[in-house]
Amino acid sequence: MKLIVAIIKPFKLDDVKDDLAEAGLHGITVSEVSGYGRQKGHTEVYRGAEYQVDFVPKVRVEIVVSDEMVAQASDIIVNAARTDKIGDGKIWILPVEEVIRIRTGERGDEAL
Amino acid sequence: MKLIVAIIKPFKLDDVKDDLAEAGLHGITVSEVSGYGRQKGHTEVYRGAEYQVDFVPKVRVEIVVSDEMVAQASDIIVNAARTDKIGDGKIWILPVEEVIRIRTGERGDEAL
Amino acid sequence: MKLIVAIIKPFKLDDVKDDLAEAGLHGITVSEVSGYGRQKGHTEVYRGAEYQVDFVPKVRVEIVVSDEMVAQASDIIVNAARTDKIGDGKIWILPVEEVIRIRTGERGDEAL
Amino acid sequence: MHINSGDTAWILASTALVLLMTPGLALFYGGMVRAKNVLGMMMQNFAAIGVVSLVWVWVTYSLAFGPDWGGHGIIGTLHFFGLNNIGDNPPGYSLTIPHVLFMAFQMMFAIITPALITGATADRLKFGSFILFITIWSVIVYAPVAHWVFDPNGWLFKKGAEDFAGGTVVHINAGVAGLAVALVVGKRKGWPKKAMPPHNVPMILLGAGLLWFGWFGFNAGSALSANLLASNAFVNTNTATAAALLGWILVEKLRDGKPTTLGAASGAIAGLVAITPACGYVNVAGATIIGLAAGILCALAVRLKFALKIDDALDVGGVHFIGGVIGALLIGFFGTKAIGGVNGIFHGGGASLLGKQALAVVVVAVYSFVVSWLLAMAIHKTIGFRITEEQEFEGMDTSLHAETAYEFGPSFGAP
Amino acid sequence: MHINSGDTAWILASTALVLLMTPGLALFYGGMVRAKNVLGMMMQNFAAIGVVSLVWVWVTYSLAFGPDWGGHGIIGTLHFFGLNNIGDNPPGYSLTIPHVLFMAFQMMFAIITPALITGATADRLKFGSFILFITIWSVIVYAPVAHWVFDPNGWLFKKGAEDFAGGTVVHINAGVAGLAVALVVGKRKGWPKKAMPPHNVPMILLGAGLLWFGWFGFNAGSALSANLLASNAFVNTNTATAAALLGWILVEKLRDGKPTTLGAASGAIAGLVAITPACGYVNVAGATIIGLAAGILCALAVRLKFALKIDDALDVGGVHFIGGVIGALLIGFFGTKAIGGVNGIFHGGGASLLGKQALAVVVVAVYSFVVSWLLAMAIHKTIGFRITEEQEFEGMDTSLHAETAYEFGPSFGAP
Amino acid sequence: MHINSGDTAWILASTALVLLMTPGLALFYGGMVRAKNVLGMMMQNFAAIGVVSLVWVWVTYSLAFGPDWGGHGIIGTLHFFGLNNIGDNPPGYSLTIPHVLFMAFQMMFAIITPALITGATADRLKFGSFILFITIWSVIVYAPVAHWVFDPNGWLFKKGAEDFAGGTVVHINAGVAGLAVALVVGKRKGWPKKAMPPHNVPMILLGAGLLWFGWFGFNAGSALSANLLASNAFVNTNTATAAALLGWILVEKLRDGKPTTLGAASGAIAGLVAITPACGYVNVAGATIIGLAAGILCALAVRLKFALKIDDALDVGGVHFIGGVIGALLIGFFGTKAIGGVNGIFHGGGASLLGKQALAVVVVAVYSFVVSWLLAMAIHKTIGFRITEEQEFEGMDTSLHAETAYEFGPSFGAP
Ligand SMILES: Nc1ncnc2c1ncn2[C@@H]1O[C@H](COP(=O)(O)OP(=O)(O)O)[C@@H](O)[C@H]1O
Ligand SMILES: Nc1ncnc2c1ncn2[C@@H]1O[C@H](COP(=O)(O)OP(=O)(O)O)[C@@H](O)[C@H]1O
Ligand SMILES: Nc1ncnc2c1ncn2[C@@H]1O[C@H](COP(=O)(O)OP(=O)(O)O)[C@@H](O)[C@H]1O
Repeated sequence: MKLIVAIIKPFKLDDVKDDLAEAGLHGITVSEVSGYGRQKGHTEVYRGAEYQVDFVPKVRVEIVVSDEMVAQASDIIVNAARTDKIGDGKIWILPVEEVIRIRTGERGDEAL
Repeated sequence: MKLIVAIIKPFKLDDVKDDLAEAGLHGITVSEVSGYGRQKGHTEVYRGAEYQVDFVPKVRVEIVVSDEMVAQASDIIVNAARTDKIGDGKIWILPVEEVIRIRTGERGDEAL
Repeated sequence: MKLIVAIIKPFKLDDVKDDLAEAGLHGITVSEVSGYGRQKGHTEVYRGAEYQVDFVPKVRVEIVVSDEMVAQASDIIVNAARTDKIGDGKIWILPVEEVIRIRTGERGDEAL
Repeated sequence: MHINSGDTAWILASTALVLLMTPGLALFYGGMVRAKNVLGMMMQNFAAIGVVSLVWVWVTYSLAFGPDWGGHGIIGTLHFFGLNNIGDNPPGYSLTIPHVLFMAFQMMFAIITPALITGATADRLKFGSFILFITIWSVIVYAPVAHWVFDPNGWLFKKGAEDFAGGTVVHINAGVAGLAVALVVGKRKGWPKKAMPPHNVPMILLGAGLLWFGWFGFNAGSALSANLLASNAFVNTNTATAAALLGWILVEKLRDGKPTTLGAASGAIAGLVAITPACGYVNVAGATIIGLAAGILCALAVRLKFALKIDDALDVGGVHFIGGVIGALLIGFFGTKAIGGVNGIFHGGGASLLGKQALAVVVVAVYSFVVSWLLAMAIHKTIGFRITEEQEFEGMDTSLHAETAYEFGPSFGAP
Repeated sequence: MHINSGDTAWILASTALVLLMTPGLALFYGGMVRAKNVLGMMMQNFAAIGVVSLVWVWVTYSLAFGPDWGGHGIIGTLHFFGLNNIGDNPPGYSLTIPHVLFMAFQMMFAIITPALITGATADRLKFGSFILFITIWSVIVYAPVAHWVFDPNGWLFKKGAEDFAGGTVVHINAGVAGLAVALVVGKRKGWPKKAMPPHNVPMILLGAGLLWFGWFGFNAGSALSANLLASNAFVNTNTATAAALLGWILVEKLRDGKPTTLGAASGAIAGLVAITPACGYVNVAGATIIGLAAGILCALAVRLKFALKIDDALDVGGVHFIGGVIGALLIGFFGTKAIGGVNGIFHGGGASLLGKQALAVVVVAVYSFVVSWLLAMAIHKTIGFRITEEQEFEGMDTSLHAETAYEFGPSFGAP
Repeated sequence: MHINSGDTAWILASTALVLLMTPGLALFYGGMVRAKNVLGMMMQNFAAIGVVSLVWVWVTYSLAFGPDWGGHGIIGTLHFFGLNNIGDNPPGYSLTIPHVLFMAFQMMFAIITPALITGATADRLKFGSFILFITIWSVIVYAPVAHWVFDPNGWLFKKGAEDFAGGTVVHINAGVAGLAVALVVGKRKGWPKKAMPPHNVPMILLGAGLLWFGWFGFNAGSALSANLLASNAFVNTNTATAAALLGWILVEKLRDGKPTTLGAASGAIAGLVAITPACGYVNVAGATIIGLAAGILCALAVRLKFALKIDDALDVGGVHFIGGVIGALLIGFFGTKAIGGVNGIFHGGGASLLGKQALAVVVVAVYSFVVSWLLAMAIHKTIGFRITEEQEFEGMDTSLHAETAYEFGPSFGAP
C-alpha cells in the first residue's frame, strides 16, 4: 500500500474528491495547509506598515491506496487538480507498511 | 522507527492520548482534518439553497515510535478510539529513516 | 527523495523558511498542529472550573528534498528552529517513492 | 392621561434598549457554548423574541396588566386582548407616556425572561419543544407573576413587596425555571467530567457590553419617565455593576489565582441582576454594597451546581436566581425613602420590608419552579424536550438548523 | 418653529440609531459572504457612510428637501446647499425639532439606501467604481425619489401615496437598483453551481440584532416626535418583525425540513422592510399580517433568482424589493385613520389608496431600475465596474484592500 | 434647578451611549492585537469601567466638579464625596437635568479616557499594575485636568479655552499618557521587525461602528440638553467623521496603493477625536475641513512611531493625541459664534482664541505626560508594570487570565 499526499488549490478539492470517488476511491483525509513555493503570496498593509505574506492557502489530501491503484489515483489527482497556473501543487508518494481500520481492526487492503 | 498516523473521532483524542501516555508514549502531534469516507456528512441549507457537506471533522494523530513499540502503540490507539460506529477512522504506519530532537540534536530512538 | 517533517515552535517558522530558501529549497508546506510532549500546556479556568490544556501550538513543516539535500536541510532546520528550551520539536525523515508536480506532470527531482 | 414628550422619548429609547438585550444575551450565551452549538443557542433567543412579541401583544399583556380578574390580584382579564381598549390607561398607573408604549416596554421584559432560561438548558433542547414551552410558559408563569408584582392591583404589589425593574419577575423567575427545565431534561453527555469551554470569549464580552448598555433602558426606563428617579436608577445600575465586576474577579484572583474576562463579564451581569429590583430604592452606598455582594456571592454560587449535580450549563441559577435573591432581599436593608419606596432596616424602617421581600422571593421562586417543572415534564413525556444523543454529539447547528456557524478556511466549493 | 425638547431628544436618539444600522448592515452582509470577501463587503458599507454623509450635507439634502424647483414636485433647489438657510423650516413641514436635526435624520436614510445595494453585488465590485456609483446615484436617484415621496411638495406625496419610513424610497429603490447593478456586472464565477455559504453566521445574527434595534429609530423616529404615533410605529415595527421571523422559519420547516438561524434573521429583516412604509398607518392586526406575509413570501421569493439567473448574491431583490412592495401595497388594505393616514380597503376606504400605492411602487421601481442600470452600465463600459477574475479568486480582502480578515492561528512572524 | 424631561431623556440616552463606547473600544483594540492577547486587551477595558465607575462616584467626581478648592481653579473639594450634597447644582452650571445625571454623564468620559491608554501599551502590561495605575491616574491626572477645562471655575475654562466634549481632557490627555506609559514599559519583543497584524478586522469594524454610534452621545450629549446646539454638534460629528474616513483612505490609496478597512475605521476615529472639542463651535464647513485634516494628518502621523522608536502599539499617540491637537487648534480658526462659543480667525475673531487653545493643548499635554510618566515609572520600579518575557511569548490570555479567546475546532474533550 502507498500513501499519496497531494497539495492542491483549495477550490480543486471537490473535483479531486469526486473523480477519486468515481474510480472507487471513497476514503480521503483532508487538511488546510499553507504553501510556500513559486507562487507569490500577497502584501498586507496595516496603518501604512507593509508586510509580506509568503504563504498561500492550499489543501493537503491524503489517500492510502493499494499498490495497484497508485498510478491511477495519482493520475486522477493530477488531472483533476491541474489549472496550468503556477501553484497547482505537488504529489508525493510514500510506502505504507500497514493499514488498520479502527472500527473492525481489519488490516491491509481490507482496511481501505 | 515508524510513524503511526491515526485518523480518529475528535472526542476520542483524550482517551488515545491518555492511554498512550500510560504506555510510556509521551509525545504526539495532532491536527484537525476533514475526513471523507463511508460516514455521511451533513446537509446545510442557506435561504433555501441546499448543499451537501461530505466532510466530517476528524483528528489526525501522528506518533513516531521505535520499532518495538509499533504493535503496542497501534493496539492502544485502536482500542481507545473505537466506538464501533462507522467513521471510527484509520491507522497507517510508515517507515521512518531518522528522527531528530531539535533541542539537543539527538537522533534515533534517543530523540523520541 | 525524502520527506522531512519538522514540528517546530510557530515563531520559528520564518527563520526556518528563510534559511531553507537561502540554501535553494524554495518549496515547503506548513500546517498548524498541536503538540503534546514534555513541554507543559496551560491551565484554563472558566467560572471557577479548572481544566488542563495539554497541547501546545506548533507548526508542522513538510519538505520533500532530493536524497543529497536531506542532511543539509535537516541541519538547517535544526539550527534555525532551536531555542534550547523544552518543546523545540522534532524532525522525522521518511522515504519518498515518487514526487509529481501537478502543473507539469514532471516527476522525481524535477518536480521539486 | 397627559403625554409628556420627554418621558415618551426616554421610554421609546429604553424600549429599544431592552429589545437589544435579547440579541445581546444571544451573543453572551452563544459565545459560552461550544462552536457546534452556537447557532442552536442564538436561535432560541431570536425565536423567543418572535414568539413572545406576538403572544404578548395579543394575549399576555392583557393577562399581566389588564384590569384585575375578580379583584384577587392573581391575573388580569382579556380587556386589552389584541391591544383592544389600549386608549384606556392600565389600571393603577398614571402614565405620562402612551399606554401602547408602556405595553411595548413591558413586552421587552416578557421577551428576555424566557430567553434567559436557555442558558441553563444549553446544548440539548429540541427546538420545537422549546418554542412550545416558552409560549405556554409566557401565559401560565410570566403573565401571573408580572401581574402579582408589577401591577398595582397584583397581590404582592399590594402587600408592599418592592421590585423596581424585575428582580423577582424576570431574574428569580427565569433562574428557577431554568433550573427546573435543566432538571427535567438532564445533564449533557460528558458533563461534568468533560471540559466544555466557551468557544468565543470576545463574543461573550460583546454580549455583556450590549447587555450592560441595554440594561440602562431596563432599569432607568422602569421609572417610566425621564426624571430624577430614572437618573438615580441609572447611577445605581452602573455602580452596582462596576462593584460586582470587581467583586467577581477578586474572588477569582484569590481562589483560582487569576482574574478572568469571563469572570469580569459574569460579575457585571450578576451586578446588573442584583441591582435590578433595587435600583429605584437605594442610594449609591447601597448600590455599591449590593453590587459587591452579588459579584462575590455569585462567583461562589456558580460552583454549587457541581455539588448539586445539576447541569445548569451557563449558570442561570448561580447568576440570575442567586443575584435576583440578593437584590430583592437587600432592598430590605438598604431601601431608602430618600430615593424612592420605603425605608429598609439600615434606614430605620425596621424588618417589615425585608419580610415582604422574602415573601415575594419565596412565592415567585416556588410558583415558577413548580409550574415550570410540570410544564417541562409534560412536554418531555409527550413530544420530547431533548435532542437525540446523535444530535447532541453532532451539535445543534448542523443537526437542528442545517447550518455551520463558521467557515474561516478557504472556500472548498467555489474558486 | 417651536422646538420641543422631548421630540428633539427622541430624534437625536433615532438619528444615532439609524446611523448604527449601516455598520449593522455591514455585519449582516459581511457574515454572509465568504471569509476572503468580508472586508471588501464591510468596506463598501463604511465607505458609503463617508461618501453619502458629505454629499448629503453639501448637496443632496437640498435637492431632496429644498424648496421645490418649478413646482413640479420633481426635485428640490439648492436653497439648502451646504446647510445654508438651515434656519428656515423645510417647506411643508412644521417641525418641533431643529431643522438641522431633521436633515441629519434624513441623512441616515440616504446613507443606508445605497449601502443596501452592496448585498446584490457582493464579491465582485471594484471599490473605486462603487464609490463613484453611489456618489452619482445619491444625486440622480435617491434625491429625486426622496423628493417625490417624502417631501410634501413631491408629486407622489401630493398624489396621496403613503410611505411612513421609506418602503419605496429606501427598500424598493435599493432593491431594484441592486438587481440592476447585479445584472450589469454579471454573476460571480461559479455561481450558482458552487456553494458559497456564509462564513460567519453569528456575525449575521449580530448584524440582524443591531438592525432590529436601529430600525426603531428608523420607523418610530419617522414620526418626528415622541408621541402616540411614534409609539404605534414602534409596536407595529416589532410586531411585524416578530411575525415575519416566524413566518420565514415556518416556510423553512415545511419546505426544507429545518428552520435556520439565517432564516430567522432574514425573516426579521423582511418584516422590518415590509412594515417600514406601513408602521404609522396600520394597527397591530395589520402589522401582524404584513409581517407574516413578508416572512412567508420573501422566504419563497429568494429562490426566484435561481430561475431568473440573476446573481443577487445576498437577496436584496428578494428581501428589500419584494418586502418593500408587500408593505407598500398592503397599506392599501390595512391602512386605518385610527392610527394615521387614510383608510384602506379593509377599513372602508375603498381601493383608491391601493391605487396610489401601486403607482408609487411602479414609478419608483421603474425609475430606479432604469437609471441605476444606465449609470452602472456607463461605469462598467468606461472605467470598469468589476474586479478581475484573479482578484475574485483571491478574494477582495487581500486583492483590493491588502488585508486579511482573520488570523486566529499562532502568530508566525512574532514570538 | 428646573428639570426638563426632554433634556433629561437625551442625557440619559447619551450617558448610556457613552458607556457603550468602552466595550466598543475593547472590540476596536481587541481586534487589532494578536489572537493570544485579545482577552488581555479587552479585560483592561472592562476593568477600567469597573474601577473608574467606583472611584468616580465616590471621589473623583467631586475633585473634578466639586466647588473649587481655594479658588485657584486647580481642583475641586470633596463636597460631593460619595454623591453627598448631590441635591446642589454643580457650581457654575445651570442644569436642566438632575445633577446626578450630569455626574453620570461625566463619569463615562472619566471611564473611557484611561481605557484609551491601553492601546498604546497593548500586549505587555501586568494586570494588577494596570488597575493600580488607572486608579491613581484618575485622581491625579484626570480629575484636575477635567476641573481645569470642563468646570466653569477651572483655570483654563476661565481663560477661555474651548473644549466642547473633551479634546484636551479626554484625547490629548489619554494620547500623551499612552505615550508616556509605552516609553516606561518599553517595546514589545520583536517590534518593529516582526509583523504583528490585527487578528480580527471585522471585530475592529464592529468596534468602530459602536464607537461612532456612542460618540453621538459623547458629543451631542455634551450640549447637556436636547436642542439646536446638540443637533449642530451631532451633524458636525458625523460630517467630520465622514470626511476623516475618506481622508485617511485617500492617503492610503495614494501612498500604499490600496485603501484599507482598518484605515477607514482609523480615519473615522481620527475624525471623531478631532471634532470632539470643536463640534459645538464650528459650522459644517469647519467640520468638513477639521475632519479631512484629521484623516489625512493622522494617517501620516501613525508612522512617526517608527521614526521615534516608540512602540505605541495601536497608535493612541498618532490618533488621539494628534487628532485631539488638530481639533483643539482648528477651533481657533473655525470657531463661530453663530454655532456657539466665540469667533476664530476665519470668522473675524482674531488669533486670541487660537492662543488660548494652544495654551490648553500645551498645558494638558505636558502635565499629563509628566505625571503619567512619573506614576508609570514609580509602578514599574516597584511592583513592576510589565509582564515577563515568557508571558509575553505565551500571550496574555492564557498567562494572565487562564483563558483562550477562541476554540472553533471540534471540542476535543467532550463528545
Ligand atoms: N519541496 C516541497 N516540499 C513540500 N511542499 C512543496 C514543495 N514544493 C512545493 N510544495 C508545495 O506545493 C505548492 C505549490 O508549489 P509552487 O512552487 O508554488 O508551484 P508549482 O506546484 O506550480 O510548482 C506550494 O505552495 C507548497 O505547498
Ligand atoms: N483510503 C483512505 N485514505 C486516507 N484516509 C482515509 C481513507 N479511508 C478512510 N479515511 C479516513 O478515515 C475516516 C473514516 O473512514 P470511514 O470510511 O468514514 O469509516 P470507517 O473508518 O468506519 O471505515 C475518513 O473520514 C477519512 O478521514
Ligand atoms: N514521538 C513523537 N511523535 C510525534 N510527535 C512528537 C513526538 N514527540 C514529540 N513530538 C512533538 O514534538 C513536540 C515537542 O516535544 P517535547 O517533548 O515537548 O519537547 P522536545 O522537543 O524539547 O523534546 C511536541 O509538542 C510534539 O508535537
